[in-house]
Amino acid sequence: MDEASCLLGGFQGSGVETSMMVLVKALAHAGYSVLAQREYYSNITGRHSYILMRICSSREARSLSYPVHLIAALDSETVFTHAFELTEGGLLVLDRDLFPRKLREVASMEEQLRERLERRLASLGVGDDIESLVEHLASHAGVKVVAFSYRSILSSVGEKRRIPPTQVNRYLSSIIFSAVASLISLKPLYVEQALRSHFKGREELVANNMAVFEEVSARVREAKASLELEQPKLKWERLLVASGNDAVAMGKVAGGLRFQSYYPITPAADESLFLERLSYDESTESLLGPLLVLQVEDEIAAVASAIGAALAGVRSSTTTSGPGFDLMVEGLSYAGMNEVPIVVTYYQRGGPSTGQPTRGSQSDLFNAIFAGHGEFSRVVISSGDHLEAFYDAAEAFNIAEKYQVPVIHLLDKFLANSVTTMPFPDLDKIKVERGNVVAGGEGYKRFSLEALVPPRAFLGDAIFWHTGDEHDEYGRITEDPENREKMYRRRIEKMQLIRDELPRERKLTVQGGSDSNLLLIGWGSVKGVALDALEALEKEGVRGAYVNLKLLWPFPGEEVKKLLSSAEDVIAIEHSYGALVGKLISMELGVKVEKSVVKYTGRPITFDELQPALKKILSGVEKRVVLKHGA
Amino acid sequence: MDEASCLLGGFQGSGVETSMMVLVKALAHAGYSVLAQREYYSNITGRHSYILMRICSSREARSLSYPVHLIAALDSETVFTHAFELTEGGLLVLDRDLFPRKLREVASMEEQLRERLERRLASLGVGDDIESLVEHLASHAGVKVVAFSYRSILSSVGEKRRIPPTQVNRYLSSIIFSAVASLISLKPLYVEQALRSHFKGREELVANNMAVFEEVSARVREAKASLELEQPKLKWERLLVASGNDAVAMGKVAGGLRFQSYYPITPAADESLFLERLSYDESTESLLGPLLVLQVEDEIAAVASAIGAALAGVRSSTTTSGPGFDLMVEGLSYAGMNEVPIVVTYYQRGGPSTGQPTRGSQSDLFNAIFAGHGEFSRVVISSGDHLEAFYDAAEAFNIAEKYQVPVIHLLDKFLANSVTTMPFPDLDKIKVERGNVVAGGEGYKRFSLEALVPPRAFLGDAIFWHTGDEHDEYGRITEDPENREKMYRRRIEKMQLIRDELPRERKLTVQGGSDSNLLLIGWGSVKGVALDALEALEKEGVRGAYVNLKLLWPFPGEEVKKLLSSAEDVIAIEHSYGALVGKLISMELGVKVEKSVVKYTGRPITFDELQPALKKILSGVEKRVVLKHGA
Amino acid sequence: MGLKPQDYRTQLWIDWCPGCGNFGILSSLTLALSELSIDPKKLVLVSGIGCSGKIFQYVNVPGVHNLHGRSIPFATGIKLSNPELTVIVHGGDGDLLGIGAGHFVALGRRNVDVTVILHDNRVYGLTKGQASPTLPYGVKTKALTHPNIHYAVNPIALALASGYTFVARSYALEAKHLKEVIKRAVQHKGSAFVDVLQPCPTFNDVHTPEYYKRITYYLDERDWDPLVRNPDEREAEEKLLKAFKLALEEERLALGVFYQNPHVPTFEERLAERFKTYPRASPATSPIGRESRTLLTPETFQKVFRDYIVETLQGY
Amino acid sequence: MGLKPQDYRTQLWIDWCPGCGNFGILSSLTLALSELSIDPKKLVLVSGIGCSGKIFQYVNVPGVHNLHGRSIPFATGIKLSNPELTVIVHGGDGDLLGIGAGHFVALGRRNVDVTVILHDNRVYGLTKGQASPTLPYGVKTKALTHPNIHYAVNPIALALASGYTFVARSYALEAKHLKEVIKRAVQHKGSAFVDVLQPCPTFNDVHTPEYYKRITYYLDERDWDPLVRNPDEREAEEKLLKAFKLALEEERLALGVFYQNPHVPTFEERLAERFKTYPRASPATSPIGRESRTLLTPETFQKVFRDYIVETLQGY
Ligand SMILES: Cc1ncc(C[n+]2csc(CCOP(=O)(O)OP(=O)(O)O)c2C)c(N)n1
Ligand SMILES: Cc1ncc(C[n+]2csc(CCOP(=O)(O)OP(=O)(O)O)c2C)c(N)n1
Ligand code: SF4
Ligand code: SF4
Ligand SMILES: [Mg+2]
Ligand SMILES: [Mg+2]
Repeated sequence: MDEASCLLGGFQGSGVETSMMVLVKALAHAGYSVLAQREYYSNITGRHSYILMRICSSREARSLSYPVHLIAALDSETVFTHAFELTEGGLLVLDRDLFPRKLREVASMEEQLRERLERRLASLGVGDDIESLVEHLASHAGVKVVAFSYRSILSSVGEKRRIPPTQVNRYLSSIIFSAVASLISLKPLYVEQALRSHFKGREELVANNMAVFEEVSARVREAKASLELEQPKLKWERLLVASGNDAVAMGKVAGGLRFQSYYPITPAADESLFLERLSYDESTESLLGPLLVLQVEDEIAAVASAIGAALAGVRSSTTTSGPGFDLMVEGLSYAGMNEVPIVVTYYQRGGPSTGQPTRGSQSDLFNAIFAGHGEFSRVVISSGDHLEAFYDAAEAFNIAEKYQVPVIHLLDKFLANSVTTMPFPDLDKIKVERGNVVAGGEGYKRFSLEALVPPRAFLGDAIFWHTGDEHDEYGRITEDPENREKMYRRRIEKMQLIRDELPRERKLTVQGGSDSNLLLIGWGSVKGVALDALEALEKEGVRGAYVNLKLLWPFPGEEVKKLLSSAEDVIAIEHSYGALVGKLISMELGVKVEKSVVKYTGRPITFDELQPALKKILSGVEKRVVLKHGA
Repeated sequence: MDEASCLLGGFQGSGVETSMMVLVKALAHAGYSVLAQREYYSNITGRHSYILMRICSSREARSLSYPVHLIAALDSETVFTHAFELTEGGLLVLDRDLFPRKLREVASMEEQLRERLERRLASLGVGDDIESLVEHLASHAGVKVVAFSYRSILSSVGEKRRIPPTQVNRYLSSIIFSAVASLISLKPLYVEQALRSHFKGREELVANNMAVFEEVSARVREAKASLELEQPKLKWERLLVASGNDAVAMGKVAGGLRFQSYYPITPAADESLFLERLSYDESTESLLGPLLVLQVEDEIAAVASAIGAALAGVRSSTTTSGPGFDLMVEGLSYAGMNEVPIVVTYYQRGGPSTGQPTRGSQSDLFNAIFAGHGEFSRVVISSGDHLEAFYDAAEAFNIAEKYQVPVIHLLDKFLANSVTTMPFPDLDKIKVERGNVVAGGEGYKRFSLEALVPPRAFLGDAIFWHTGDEHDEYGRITEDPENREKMYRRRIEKMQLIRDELPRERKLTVQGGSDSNLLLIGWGSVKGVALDALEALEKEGVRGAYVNLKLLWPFPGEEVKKLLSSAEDVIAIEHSYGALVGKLISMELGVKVEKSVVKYTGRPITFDELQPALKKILSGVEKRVVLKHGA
Repeated sequence: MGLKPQDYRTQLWIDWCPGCGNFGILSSLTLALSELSIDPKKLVLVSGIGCSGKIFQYVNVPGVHNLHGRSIPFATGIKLSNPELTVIVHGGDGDLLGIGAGHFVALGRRNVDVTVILHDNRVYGLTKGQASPTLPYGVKTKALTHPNIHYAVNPIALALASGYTFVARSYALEAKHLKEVIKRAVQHKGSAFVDVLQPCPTFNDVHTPEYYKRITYYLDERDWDPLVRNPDEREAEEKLLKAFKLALEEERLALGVFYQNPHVPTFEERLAERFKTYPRASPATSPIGRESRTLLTPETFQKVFRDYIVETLQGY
Repeated sequence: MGLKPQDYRTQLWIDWCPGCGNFGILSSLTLALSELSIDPKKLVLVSGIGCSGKIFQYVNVPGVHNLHGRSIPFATGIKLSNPELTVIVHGGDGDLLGIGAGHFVALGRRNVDVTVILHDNRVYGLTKGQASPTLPYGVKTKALTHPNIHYAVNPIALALASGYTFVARSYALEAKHLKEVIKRAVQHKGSAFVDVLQPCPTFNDVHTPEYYKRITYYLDERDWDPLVRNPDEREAEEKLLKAFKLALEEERLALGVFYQNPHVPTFEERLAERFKTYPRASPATSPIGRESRTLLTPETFQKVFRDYIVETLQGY
C-alpha cells in the first residue's frame, strides 16, 4: 500500500492526543505525509475520543478515510465503536485484558450507539463482549488481531525503568503509538526524535516511552503482524507538524500580529494558547517585538479591545467560534462603520447554539457574510488546507489594512483540530502592506471623501474622531443626508475595489481538468477530500475540477461565472444542510446550483463516502446526497 | 385639493410632537385620513425636528410628499431648512419676530447644510436673513406668507387665561397646530376634542390651548390665508390614531402577550413604553390578566429572559433595533435550537453601528434572516402599514407557537414613528393558536422525532430538559451522529412546513393590475408610497402592480416566481443601498432582479421622487435609481 | 413527599473527571432538595455552559441548560413568568463572573427569588483550564503557559456590593455544610448567592482539596450572626459591612452564611404591589385567549386602548 | 505646554439640553486637562453611547465614540497597545453600569491605567428618560410611567468591590471639586473611577441641583484619608472597608476621594515584568515588517517556531 488509514482510540484524557502528536512527528521524521484529525466529545475526561489518520508514502495526505486499515485501541469503547469499520484484513491492536468486557458495561457510551451496536451484535449472533466480537472479526472479516496485555507491558517497563507504580499508568497511551509505529516498522530513531521533540528534551520521559516502544515492538513482532506500507518517497527535508490552529497562529505572527484578544472557546482557543506560549518567549520578543495576547471577559470585549488596538495602529485580531462570533457582531458593524482593519478568525463548529462544540461544520457561512446591522464592507476569506491557512492568516492583515475593513478568516474545526505534515512556507510570499497610512497633521480628514480608501492615522499621531454614528470627514457626528449618501456609498463601494484589485489566486484556485464538464465547488476543509475524490474518479475515466473558493465575500462573481458557464455538472460540497455556497452563487450570479453533497453530522466528509456520492449524482440518480458516515 | 402635505418644524423639545398628535387627532375627528412622520436628530433638546404630514380628504393617506403645501415653523432653522421646499403658491406660517435672524446665527444647524444654503442664497442673490428669504419666496415662488408675532399671541393668551409668564412659553408649539388647523378651517370642536384626548381631560391645558387656537385663527383670518383642502369624504365612524410602535403594541396585547422584555433603544422603545403604561392599568389587568414588561440590563438579557418566559409557557416577546438585535443573535440561535417560540420585534434604523439612530432604513434584511451561527428555522415577517403591523404582531405569536420557532417581526423607523389614522381592526381575525401543547407525563419527549413539530410542555408541567447542545428526544445532550442528523433535519424541515401551510395572504399581497408587465416589489414601509406611485403612473397610462412581501423567510419562492414570470419590468424598491430584497429573490429563485430604486439617506422615500424614478427606469434610461431627497 | 436524594437524580452516566468537586455539589444539591421536599416538576434548574453547567442533566427536574453566561436572565424570565416555580441557577466562575458578570450585578438590583450557585473552581474547566476570574494573581495552574496576570474578582464582595440578600460560601467536599447552605439559600426569599469552592483536579493543581482543607474554616454562628433580624436599615448596614470585611479576608476562607437580609422585598413582591392579582395570576397562569380567539372583544378593546381611539365628529 | 482650557475644546455646537450637568463635566474636564498640561494628541477620550457619550466631539483630542457599554474594552485595547497614551473613558450610568457592568467589573481585576468618569444622571438620557441602574427604588422621574421597581446599584461600592484602585465621587456642578478629582484620577496610576452626580433637568426632575445641594457634602481630608500610604495589605484593607462603609451612606452623599491605593501594580507594569522591552517597545511602537516584507526571515522563523519543525531523517 502506499497509503494507510489508522485509528487511535481511548477515552478523553487517556493520552490519545499525545499519542497522535508523537506518532505524526515520528512519521514525519520518516518522511511520510500525514493528516490526523481528533474526534472528541465536549468533555474533559471519560468520553470516547479518537484520532483518524491517513498516512501516505508518495503523495500528500489530504483527506481521511473510514473504514480504516488499523485500529489501536486503549479501551473497550474504542473496540466496540469502531471494530466494524476495519477494512477486510485490517489490523486491530487491543488490550487482551479487555476481552471479558461487555458492551453494556461501557458506561461512557451514548445510549443510541449502544442500542445500535446491541442490535448489530444480536443480528450477527455475536456475543456482547470484546472477545466474541474480536473472534467474529477475525473469522468473518479477516481482521488480524494483535492482542496483548497492556498491564503487563507497563509493569515490565515500570520495573525496568524503575517507575513508581503510581506513575506507570501515565505510559498507557504510549502503547498505541508504539503499536502503530511498530506495525509500520518505523525506525526507533524516528520515534525517539519525535518523543524528544514532544517532551522538549525531558530525557526521562523519552527513555520511558522508548522502553514502552521496545516492549510493544517485541509483541508486534511476536504477533507477526505488520501494515504493509511502502517506504516514503516524498522529498522533503524539513517540514512543519502543525494543526490548523497552529498554522493560523504562525501566519498571524508572520503577518505582524501585535495584539490578540480572545475569550476561550473550542475550537479556537488553541490558537491563542499557541500565541500565548510564544508571547512571553524572550527570543520571540527580541526577534519580533512584543505580542500581546489578552484573555478578556467575553467576546464583546474581545472584539472591542481588538478594535481599540487597531485604532492605536496595531495589527490586531481576535479569534472565536460561532457563539462568540454572534456576540462580536455589533463590534463588527462598528469596525465596518469606522473602517477599522481588524481580523476575526472564525472557527466554525457544529451549531446552532452550543451545538456540537467539538465537532465540525461549515454552516456559518451566512453568519460570517451577513450578520451585522446596516450595510458595510467586509471581507470573508477561507483556507483549503493548513498551508493556505498560514498564508491567509498573514494576508488577512494586508487586506484589512489596505482596504480598511474588517476581515473574517473563516475556518472550521476539521482544519483547526487536524494535524498535518505541512510544507515549509515561502516567507518571500508574506508581504506587510499597510495601505494608506498617514501622519495626520493640520486639517487631517480621517474619513475623507476623496478616495474610496481614506488616509489612516493612528491614535497618538493626530487629532481626529471615531464614532459609530454617521460622521463627516473628520469623524464627527452628522446626520446631514447628503453627507450620509456620500459617506455610505464610499464605504460600500470599497467592495468593488477589493473585487477588482485582489489577484485571482486570492479569490479561488482551480485544480483538476478545468476543461472538463464536472465542476466541484466548495471552500475550506472540503478541498482535500474533493481533490482526492476527483483523482479517484479520474482513474475511472471521469475528469473534473475542484474550485476552492477562497474569497467568499465580496463574492468573486466574474471568475465563478466563467467557470460555471463551461461546466455541465456543478456540484457544491459542504459540511452543512443547506449547501450554502450554492445559495451564495445563486444570489450573486442568478444561477441555481442544483446539485450538492452535504454532511451535517459533525464528522468530516471522508474519501470513502464522497466518491460514491459524486457518482450517484453524476449518474443522475440523485441531485443531493446527504453523507452520514463516521462515529 | 383633495390632499395636502404639511410640515411642522421646530427644535427638538419645543413641542413639535405634541403639535402633531393634537393636529392628527383633530383631523381625524374631522374625518380626514392622515399620515405624519417625525424626522428628528439623535438629540433630546435643540436640534431641528419636523413633522412631514399628508392629509387626504377622499382616500387613505399612505405616503409622504416633499415639497409641501404648507410649512408651519416654530423657529428660523425650520424656515431656512425647508422654505425652498414649498410648492409653488404654498403657505408659510412663521413668527414675525424671526425676520431679522440670520442663517449663520442658527447654531444648531449642521455645517454641511448651512454651507449648502449659504451657496444657494448667494447664488440667488438673496440675503441670509429670514426676512430676505421670505420676501424672495413670496415674490419668486408665489409663497403666501402668514407671519405674526408668536410672542404677542402668547402674551395675549397669557393675560386672558392668567398663565404665569414663566409658563406661557409652554404653549408656543400650540401655535403651529393652531395655524394648520385654522388654515384648513377645522372646526374648533375637533381641535378641542383632540386636546381633551391628548391631555387626558386636564381642562386647564385644554382651555389654554384653545385660547391659543382662537388667537391664531384670528391672525390666519386676518391674513386671508387658507389651504383649500376639500371636506373629508371618508366614511369612518371610529378609528385609531396610532404610531407603528403603538399598532404593534396593541397587536401584541390582542395576540396574548404576557411578557415583554426590553432594553431601551430608538425606535423600538416607544412600543415598550406603550405596554408599560398599559401593564399596570387596573382595567387592563382585570380584563386581560397581568402583562409583565421588564426593562433589563442589556439586549442579551432581553432575549434570554424572553426565552425563559416562553419556556414557562408564556407568550413572550422582546423589541429592539439593529445594535440590540446584534446582541440577541446568540440567543436567537438558542431559540432555534430549542424550538422556543419567541417574537423579536425588530425596528430597523440607519446603520451600520449606531448609524443614524433616529432615521430610517431597511438595510437589516439579511441580518434578520441570516444572523446566527448554525442552521435553524426562523420566520421573518414584515408589515406594509400600521394595520398590517397590528395583525402581524398578533399573528407572530401563532406562527411562533405553531411551528415552535423564533419569529422576527421586521419593521422600521418610518413605520414606527409615523402616526396615522388607522382603521379599526377586525378582532375576529385575531386567532390564538398555540400549536402542539401537551401536559407532559411519563416518558414525555419534548423533542420527539415523530413529527416535524414536537409536543411542547411548559416548565412546571413535566420533567424534561433544554440544552443548546445537540440533544436527544428528551432534551439531553448527545453527540451521536445519527441522532444529530435526524434532529438537525427535523428542525430545518419545519421551514418547508411553514412555507406549505401559511396562507398566501400571509406571504404576500399584490395590489394593482396583476396582469400588467410592471411589477414593483418591496416590503414594509415601502408599500404606501409604491401604491401611490403606481396610482399616479396609471393616470399616465402605465399599469403595474405592487408586491408587498410579508413573509420574508422562509421565502415564498413559488408565489414570487409565478408573479415574476409574467412581468417584464421588475423593480425592487427598498430603503437600502443594495436593494437586498432583489438579492434575496436571486438567491431563492436564481433570477436576478436587475432594476431597483433605493434610498439610504435615512429619510423616507417620498411620493414626489418615486414616480419620476420609476419612469426613468421604465424608459430605459437607468436600471438603478438612488433617491436622495429630503432634509 | 418523601422523595429520596436519589429520586432527584437521573440515570445518565456523569462525565465529570474523577475526583471533580462537581460530584460533591450534585450530591449536596439532591440531598438538599430531598430534605426540602421540593416537587421535582416545580423546580427548574438553570445552568450555564461549562463543566458545572452539565449538572442540569444529572438532576431529575426540568433543566434549562442555556448559553454561556446567561443563566441569570433565563432564570429571571422563568421565575417572574411563573413565580410558583423554585428556580436554581448553577454556573461556573467564568460563566457567572466572567462573561455573565453584568447579569450577576443586575440580579442584585432585582432581588428576584432565585438561588445562584457558583461552582468556583478558579479555572475554565470545559475549555481546558484557562484562568477564570476567580483565579488569584500570580498563580499558575496546570494549563496556563504563564502565571495569571489578572487579579481575581472577589465573588462574595461583589455579591454584597450588588445587593444580594443572601450571600454564603461553602465547599464542594463538605457535603453536609454545603447541603445546609443550599437549603438556606433556597428557602431564602430573594436573590441568594452561594460561592462553592470547588476542586478541579484536572486543571487546578494549586487549589486542591489539601489547599482548601488548610485554608477554610467554618463560621461559628454562635458568634457570627449574618441574619438581619429586624427590618432596620442600621442593622442591615452593619451586618453588610461585617460581611464585606469577612469577604476581604484571604488568608483564611470562611465557610458559612456571610449575610442574610430577609426584609428586602423581592421583585415578585414588588410586582404584587402593582398587579392586584400577581402572583396568583401570573403570566404563566392567566389565560391568553378564548377558544382560539383573542381575549379582546370589541368592547374590551375600546376600554383598553381608549387613549388611541378617535371618533369622527363629522356632522357635529 | 501652556494650553488653556478652551484649547481643549472644539468649535462644535453642543447639543445637550440647557442646564444639563454634562456642561459642567465638560468644563471641569478641560480645566483639568489644561492644568495637567496634557498633549492633546497623546490623550484619547473614549466614550459610550448616550448624552454623556457625545462629550467626545466637544473635546479637541482624539475621540473614540464607540458602542453602548463597550468603552472599557475599547480603552483597554488602546491603552495596552500604546501605553504612552493617556486614556479617559466617559460614559453614562446605563452605559457603564447597565449594559457595560460586566466590563466595569473586569476592569477592576485588571487595574489598567485608565480613568473612568461616570455621568451619573440616574436616567437613560438619550433614549428619553427611562430608569437607569443608579435610579433608586420607588422614584418616579418624569418619563417613567410608574415608580422605579428596581433597586439602584451603588457605583462606589461596586467599584470598590471590583478592585478599582482609585474611587471618588464628585458633582457636575461643583466645577472646582470635579476638576481636582479628575486631575487626581488621571494622575493615579491604575484604574480610576469617578462617579459624577449629574443633574438631567430634562428627565430627572427628582435629583435636581437643589436635591444635590441638600444631600451632598465634601469629605474633609483632614480627617478623611483615603490614600493607602504604604504597600501594606492591612492599611489597604482598612481603608477599603472605611470607603465601603461611606459608600453605603445614602442619607447624605459624600463628595471626594473614597479610596486610593497606588501600590497595586497596573496591568502595564505586570506586562513589563514579562516583556523585557514593554512599555518602551509596545505593540504600537514596534515595527511589524521590513520594507513591506515580514519581519520573519527563514532563520528567525526556525527559531520562533522550533517546536513545530521536523526534519526528515530519512537515511539515518
Ligand atoms: C459565548 C461563548 N463563549 C465561549 C464559550 C466556550 N466556553 C464553554 S465553557 C466555557 C467556560 C467554562 O468555565 P466556567 O464557566 O468556569 O465553568 P467550568 O467549566 O469551570 O465549570 C467557555 C468559555 C461558549 N460556550 N460560549
Ligand atoms: C446595544 C445598544 N442598545 C441600546 C442602545 C440605545 N441607547 C442609546 S443611549 C442609551 C442609554 C443612555 O443612557 P446612559 O448610558 O445613562 O447615558 P445618558 O444618555 O444618560 O448620558 C441607550 C440604551 C444602543 N445605542 N445600543
Ligand atoms: S475539568 Fe475540572 S471542573 Fe471539569 S469535570 Fe474535570 S475536574 Fe471537574
Ligand atoms: S436629556 Fe438629560 S442628560 Fe441628556 S442632554 Fe438633556 S439634560 Fe443632559
Ligand atoms: Mg470554572
Ligand atoms: Mg444616564
